Amino acid sequence: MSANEHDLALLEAMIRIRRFEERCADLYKEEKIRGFLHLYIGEEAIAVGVMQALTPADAVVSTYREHGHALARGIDMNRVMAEMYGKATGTSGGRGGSMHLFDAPSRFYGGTAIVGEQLPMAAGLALADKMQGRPVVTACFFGDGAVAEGEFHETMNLAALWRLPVLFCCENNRYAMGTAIERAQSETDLALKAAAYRMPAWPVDGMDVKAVDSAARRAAESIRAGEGPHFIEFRTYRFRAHSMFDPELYRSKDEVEQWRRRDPILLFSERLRRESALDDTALEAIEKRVAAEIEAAVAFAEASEWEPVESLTRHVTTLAAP
Amino acid sequence: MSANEHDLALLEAMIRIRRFEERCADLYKEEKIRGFLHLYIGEEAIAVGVMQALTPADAVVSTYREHGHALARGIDMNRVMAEMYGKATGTSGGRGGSMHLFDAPSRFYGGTAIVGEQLPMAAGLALADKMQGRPVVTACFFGDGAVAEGEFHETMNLAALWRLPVLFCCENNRYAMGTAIERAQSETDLALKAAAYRMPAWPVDGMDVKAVDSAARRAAESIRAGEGPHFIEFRTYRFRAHSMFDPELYRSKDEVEQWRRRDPILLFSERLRRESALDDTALEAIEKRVAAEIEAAVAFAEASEWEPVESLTRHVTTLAAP
Amino acid sequence: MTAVESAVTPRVETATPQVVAMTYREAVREAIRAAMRQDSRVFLMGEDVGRYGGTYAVSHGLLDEFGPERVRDTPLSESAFVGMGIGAALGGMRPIVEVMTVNFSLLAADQIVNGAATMLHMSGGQFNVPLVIRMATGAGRQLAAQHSHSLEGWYAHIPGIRVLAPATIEDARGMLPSALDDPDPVLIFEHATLYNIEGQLAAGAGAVPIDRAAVRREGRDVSLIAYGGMLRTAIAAAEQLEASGVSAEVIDLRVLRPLDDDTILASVRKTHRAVVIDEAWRSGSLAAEVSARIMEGAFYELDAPVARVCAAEVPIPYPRHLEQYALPRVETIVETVQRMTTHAG
Amino acid sequence: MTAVESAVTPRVETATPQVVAMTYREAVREAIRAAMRQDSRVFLMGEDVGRYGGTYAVSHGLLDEFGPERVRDTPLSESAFVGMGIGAALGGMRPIVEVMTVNFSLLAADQIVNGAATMLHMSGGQFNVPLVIRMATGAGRQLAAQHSHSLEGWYAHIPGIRVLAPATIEDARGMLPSALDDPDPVLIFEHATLYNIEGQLAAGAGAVPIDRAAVRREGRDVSLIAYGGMLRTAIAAAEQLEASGVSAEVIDLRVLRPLDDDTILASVRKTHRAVVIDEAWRSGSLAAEVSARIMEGAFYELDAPVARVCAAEVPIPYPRHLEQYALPRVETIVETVQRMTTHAG
Ligand SMILES: Cc1ncc(C[n+]2csc(CCOP(=O)(O)OP(=O)(O)O)c2C)c(N)n1
Ligand SMILES: Cc1ncc(C[n+]2csc(CCOP(=O)(O)OP(=O)(O)O)c2C)c(N)n1
Ligand SMILES: [Mg+2]
Ligand SMILES: [Mg+2]
Repeated sequence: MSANEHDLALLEAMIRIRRFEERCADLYKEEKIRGFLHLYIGEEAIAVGVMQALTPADAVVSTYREHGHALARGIDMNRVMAEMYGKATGTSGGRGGSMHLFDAPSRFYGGTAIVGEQLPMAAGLALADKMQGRPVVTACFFGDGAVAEGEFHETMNLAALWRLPVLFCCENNRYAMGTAIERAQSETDLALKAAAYRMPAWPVDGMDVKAVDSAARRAAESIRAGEGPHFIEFRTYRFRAHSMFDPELYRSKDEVEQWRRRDPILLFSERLRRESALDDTALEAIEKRVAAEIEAAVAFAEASEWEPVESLTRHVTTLAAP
Repeated sequence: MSANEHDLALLEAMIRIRRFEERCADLYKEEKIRGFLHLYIGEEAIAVGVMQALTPADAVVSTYREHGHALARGIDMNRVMAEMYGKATGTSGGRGGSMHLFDAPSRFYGGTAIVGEQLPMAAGLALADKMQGRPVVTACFFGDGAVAEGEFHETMNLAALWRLPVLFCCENNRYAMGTAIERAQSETDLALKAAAYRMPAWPVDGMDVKAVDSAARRAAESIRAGEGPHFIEFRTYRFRAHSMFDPELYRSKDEVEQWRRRDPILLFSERLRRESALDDTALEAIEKRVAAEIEAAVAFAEASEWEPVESLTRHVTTLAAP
Repeated sequence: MTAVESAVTPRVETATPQVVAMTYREAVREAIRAAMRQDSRVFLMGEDVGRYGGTYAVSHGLLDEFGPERVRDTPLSESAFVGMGIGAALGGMRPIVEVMTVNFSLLAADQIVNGAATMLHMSGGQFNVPLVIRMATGAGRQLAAQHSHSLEGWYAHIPGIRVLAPATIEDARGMLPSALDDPDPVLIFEHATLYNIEGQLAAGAGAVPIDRAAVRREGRDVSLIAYGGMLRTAIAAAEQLEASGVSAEVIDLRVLRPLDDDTILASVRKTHRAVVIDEAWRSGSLAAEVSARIMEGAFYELDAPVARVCAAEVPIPYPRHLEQYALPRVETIVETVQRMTTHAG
Repeated sequence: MTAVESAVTPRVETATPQVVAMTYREAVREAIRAAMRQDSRVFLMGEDVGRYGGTYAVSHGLLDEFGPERVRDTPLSESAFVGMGIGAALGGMRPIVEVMTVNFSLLAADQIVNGAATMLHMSGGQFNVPLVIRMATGAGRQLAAQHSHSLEGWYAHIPGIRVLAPATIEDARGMLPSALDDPDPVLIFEHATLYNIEGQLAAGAGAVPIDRAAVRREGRDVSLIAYGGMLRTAIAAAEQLEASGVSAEVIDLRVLRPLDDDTILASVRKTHRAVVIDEAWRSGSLAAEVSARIMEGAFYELDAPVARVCAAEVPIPYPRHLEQYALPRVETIVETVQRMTTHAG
């Protein structure tokens, strides 16, 4: 596809995630989606940019804030929406919900709700690939808050020590729930922290999808070339509350406004307009396609069946339940 | 005391620990001491040097390889030996044994057998001192192996973030049981790792008691002055097996021999002889005093009573046992 | 994952001059506030207890009143801040450590089990650890497999710690001060579905005993034994049973370690039948321990085998219908009792 | 903390052509070696499994045979290398992760409970985790409070994992291959005092079933139910009882999750009496679960209440006399049985 087509694809991918989650927020208020719902709004450039560097053979590991990663990875929106509802047709048969999207065909390993727990698993996936001689990358997403957990430390050390093919994607949105990074980290330059494990590490503007795209490609190439793990700190911001319950007492409306000016979708569409690679008709076309897909996804989720209570204990173990 | 007297005191303190543990090794073979026994032989300069920087008000936290720290802290050798036996007169009433020496009067908080577990506790002791405005230091001893644990990472970050008065004393003897540091750490320069948490950190020759002494004083002063935690990597070597069961398959006799040439007691006594601050009679006097104290300690332990089985459940809780 | 259902400050609509209406959340907050006002050694430490106002809004307002030195937001470092609670307690403070939920306490399990619980005994009685750890527990809010554990039974297995489960407004208000007075580590499990319940509290209400179970409802035919989030379910079942002519006594364990055998056995000696209700998975649940103790202490008094109503042995699923089906329900308890009582022949 | 009681390579003094004498340690080693020879996806990972030869010398010699890629020494990072085992299993390998002892598994509890155990269900059946985790467990070696836990009962509470406790040479040799064939996570608890026991093993011995308990000794008057390190104690008690005219049946649970109710209940229906022996602390022990299941499944068959002989509720002390006094003893079992059997009026 041409450079221009590629750019438009990036833009559409971001808009698709944005509109999907805006709809999810409404569905939450309608009580169609329950439990926790963590919106990725403002951070879309990271998921979209990083996925450009991955092949279908690569693996993806994420957090509870993973709708963007799932959609950018190419998981059918119908099944993602059905999972948000908890329907049997969802990515996880409805058992996981918003925080636990899984998809074997695209090697999407979830969807973890314990901060930092996914890091060792990602390193293990990479170890398996390495031991079996597969030249693939495991992309592991986590937040700035996870960096304080012991598992971050243990995993960074082991990944570097064993030169495992992991791309550590730190989504630094400056807050862990209500705790600003300055109150959580003695060293707030997270790339510097990562470098202390002797792995290539650098910060990237997470609001610039092109910068994310090229940084991820550079890292992935080097990882495939056997250079071991790489760490990228994507500097970004969460526009919405941490979850649907968060009263946001810990940050000012003003700070949020400042960051909204750096909205990755806004920045990139303006840029494309400047390069006259985008005009209103093109944008409308994108919005129309996205809206239609979301409508279809909601309809699919609504029409889908619930898992019958009789099958509650299915999948506790592969063989007969204990 | 004069500089010369101080030096002789340092030498005697090291010899005292060395001979005590040599006797413990014999007592282990005689099955007077059971369970695990981890000898500090070769690392005495660290415990002796660091304790010079501490006042009685300061706190000490250690590992299962803590006999040297306990003796250097000034805990009565009789009670230490009785604890090795498991007698009721021991530092921990016999319940702890070799790995769990405790002493409230000297603020000696053990004696932990879970690698890394003591680090958060040390930071907590320092937090309590800081919140209560006590200008004291908590010295926390741990090995190179502990640096790989998540608790190291979490504690270093919190101690630096909250500027807690902790002196982190890393005893890098190059092995965690049979695992050489090169096989455990992607970055083997541990002071560099510590510096990544934004705290003063530097390596010191752990075989040179004077170097340890002055480094610890420097760090302790700065901590008391409110400069927050400091980290010192003491480079040393374990002359004996990890524990009494270790066949030492993982290192060459030759490597051990090389290091024995840097025996801290040997190096320091030679130096004192060169400075003609030490002669045979002085050395004999030291050995005699030490031998007498050890004899007395063994006699004390032998003569001491066992805790009666009736009191098994004492000290499970302070109030009535559950 | 977090839920500030409401960040309101305590409403003190005085029902009668002596009584105050408040939520469970407010009762816990009042307990913390009162303790911090009374004793300068008490401080609160945990994730988002400060600026955020507490994941469940329990500590809302405390940062403003006591400042960041005594209401300490921590990084995501469960093992470290729990261990620091141990150290701070040893250093003369009276820390209240909030572990956001029991699900995350697994990351601090070593500090609790190998650290806090062993210190006093290992040190031959020299070092007691006056540490209080609070955590939210339980399922019922569609938070799925990793956020719905009821592991208080695990901790009740460990000698050296006391384990509490406040199920009422009185206990939410009164257990904390008693825990702070305990020279040894105390774990307090607050069921997340209880924070919004409202109740009346005597104006001057304070510390309550933390060594006894409580009879929440008198009955003759069967003893329903529950704790925490399941107490309401047990009471609801008792009310339904009443209608069908079965008089059920309801025991609130309150203290999960050490268990109060006397109250449990006295009730069973009276009713001769017992059903233990536990939101945890059946195998290895605290309900098993209660059943075993009744076996050992009142076997010859039993007219029927002690029954357990526990959660299905499955990681808690997200959809409401599956989650509710997995948890103990009033119907299940009622059916179980009817099967065992003569009334329901 | 570590114990290489002996680092010898397997002695194969053929007693009869068909039978080989070996220690429990050698049986586990042979199981690992055979699995690694058969299946290139199998590898061993843990602290000091390689150069050191294994803390208990179990893996001695395997590094030389299979090299550092398949016998991987890890740093002290329990949470990370257990979690990496999960990932490696998802990635198509068959990892055997050795957690040196159950005491250290507390640092990896989150990975086991929230990770390995939930993955299959949370993913709607997409991702099973064929991971085997081995750990040494138990007391009896004067290692004091932090190195003497018996927490296998904790893990037996968790849906989604299988928990095994080999107590014999056959099971030490045969449970591992079956565990590796299990598509889901399996925890194997090897009691540290068993490594040196010697026994005869059929030359071609291999995989054994991992779903049933075993009757180790037939009896009429009472069922002694034990597992792991306590099996020998139960058998010794049974032999003493024989002398005093009491015929005791001994059940080896073998599989702690899922428990084999049929074998347990069949024995109790025959003997009408049961004593459950468990090295863990009494409150919340697996023994409580067994007692509760007998209550539920064979109440009307019981001539006496099921009794438990467990460890005293105290952090295990260092001195031999106190440690032994804290653990279940033959005398205690015998007295308990005598109190409950008609024979001892
Ligand atoms: C181990 C653990 N501790 C606490 C929580 C509660 N919690 C959920 S998300 C979160 C903040 C995580 O922040 P970060 O890693 O920066 O990711 P973000 O939410 O900003 O994307 C917290 C504290 C949890 N889920 N797991
Ligand atoms: C959490 C934990 N894992 C494993 C062990 C077993 N173990 C005891 S000491 C040790 C090595 C520790 O090495 P290091 O920290 O360098 O201290 P050293 O023994 O060299 O003084 C190990 C692996 C333990 N006690 N705790
Ligand atoms: Mg964040
Ligand atoms: Mg070392």
